Amino acid sequence: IGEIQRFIRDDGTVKVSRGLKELNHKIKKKREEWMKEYGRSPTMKELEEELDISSEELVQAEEAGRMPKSIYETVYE
Amino acid sequence: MKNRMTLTFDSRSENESLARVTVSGFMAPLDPTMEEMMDVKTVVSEAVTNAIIHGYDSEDGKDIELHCAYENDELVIVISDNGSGIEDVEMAKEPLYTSKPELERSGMGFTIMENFMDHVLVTSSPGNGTRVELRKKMVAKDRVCH
Amino acid sequence: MKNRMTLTFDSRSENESLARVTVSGFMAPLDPTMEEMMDVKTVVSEAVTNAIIHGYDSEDGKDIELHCAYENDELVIVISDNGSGIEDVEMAKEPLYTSKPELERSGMGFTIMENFMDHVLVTSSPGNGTRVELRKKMVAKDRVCH
Ligand SMILES: Nc1ncnc2c1ncn2[C@@H]1O[C@H](COP(=O)(O)OP(=O)(O)O)[C@@H](O)[C@H]1O
Ligand SMILES: Nc1ncnc2c1ncn2[C@@H]1O[C@H](COP(=O)(O)OP(=O)(O)O)[C@@H](O)[C@H]1O
Ligand SMILES: [Mg+2]
Ligand SMILES: [Mg+2]
Repeated sequence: IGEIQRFIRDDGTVKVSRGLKELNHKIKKKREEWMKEYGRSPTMKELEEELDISSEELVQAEEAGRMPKSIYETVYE
Repeated sequence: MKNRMTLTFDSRSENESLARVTVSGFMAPLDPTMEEMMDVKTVVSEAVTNAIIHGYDSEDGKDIELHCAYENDELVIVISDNGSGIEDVEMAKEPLYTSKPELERSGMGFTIMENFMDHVLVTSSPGNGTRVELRKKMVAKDRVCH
Repeated sequence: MKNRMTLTFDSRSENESLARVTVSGFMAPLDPTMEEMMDVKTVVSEAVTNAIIHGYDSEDGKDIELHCAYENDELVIVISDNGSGIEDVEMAKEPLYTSKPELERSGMGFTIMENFMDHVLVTSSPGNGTRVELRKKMVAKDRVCH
């Protein structure tokens, strides 16, 4: 959760879903860069090191990218 | 390296995502590639959706079980329900076959499982439920070496 | 809004992370705040670590159960083991009390649980295991309105 928190000023009211969605974009971008450079998919650990996040954060953010839009839309309003 | 877990959950669509997160958390120590992780999540989604939609006819309050284990690099996943079961498993596995065309199902669930995993074993008994066993060797570590 | 799940897993330290990820996946539909999720993950870690280290004396191959449910905004989490149990629960709950000072335990596990959750119920029977029930109302939705 450290990385997710780094994105946003957390006053205790920020939704996890919002931080995860932002992290999800970073993961997607990094994965594409990695594919271009090495011609293969990075492993979980490689991505975690590149982005300085925990495996829990990676797993949660990976799934958040797929969650119903509606949750994020309400968050961004 | 060895581990095991069993997740039992209610037949609700939001639990498809729970099953995906749980299986990725479980396989993390194997350090799969992101591609392997996404493949595994996709097949888990297919099998869990089948249990909900076909096994339980979209009724909630029923049990679905996701069992996962690994020993060295082999991941084994078993998804089971106690629902309607499948009369003819061979026919059900045919690409494009679906018993619910009205729900706009693609009929490609089993085909996806067979493509993404090394081994798929479906056992089912009409009236008693369905068990889908999926196996995959994680080859990430070999790839990392070149 | 209502849901339930049970995760059974091996008493291995890597499964502390599995339990944390699973509980966060389970509570995602409640759309928690960062703070709520961290609090819940922290107490799950404390209870799971207790089951491994104290309940099973760090032996692997034993079962730990994580049961989660919610109804509307109340999340209920139950962590149970079939390990050694606790002789005197009141004493065990005292801040700074630990039976394993040699492992550099802080003795603050139960205190953290009581601080982060609305309700903590510990039942234990020596030789038969321990059950920790944790409850928390998710108030996120109210806060979002300002
Ligand atoms: N868990 C299950 N319980 C009962 N029937 C099932 C189950 N899984 C699959 N089936 C049957 O197998 C068929 C093919 O499944 P699948 O390839 O996933 O296609 P689809 O889900 O799109 O129909 C389904 O239409 C259904 O008749
Ligand atoms: N699941 C358990 N099984 C057996 N004993 C336990 C369990 N959980 C807690 N205890 C006992 O309660 C004490 C206090 O627990 P806790 O507050 O978490 O502190 P710590 O884990 O740092 O010792 C432990 O030292 C142990 O004696
Ligand atoms: Mg299907
Ligand atoms: Mg403790």
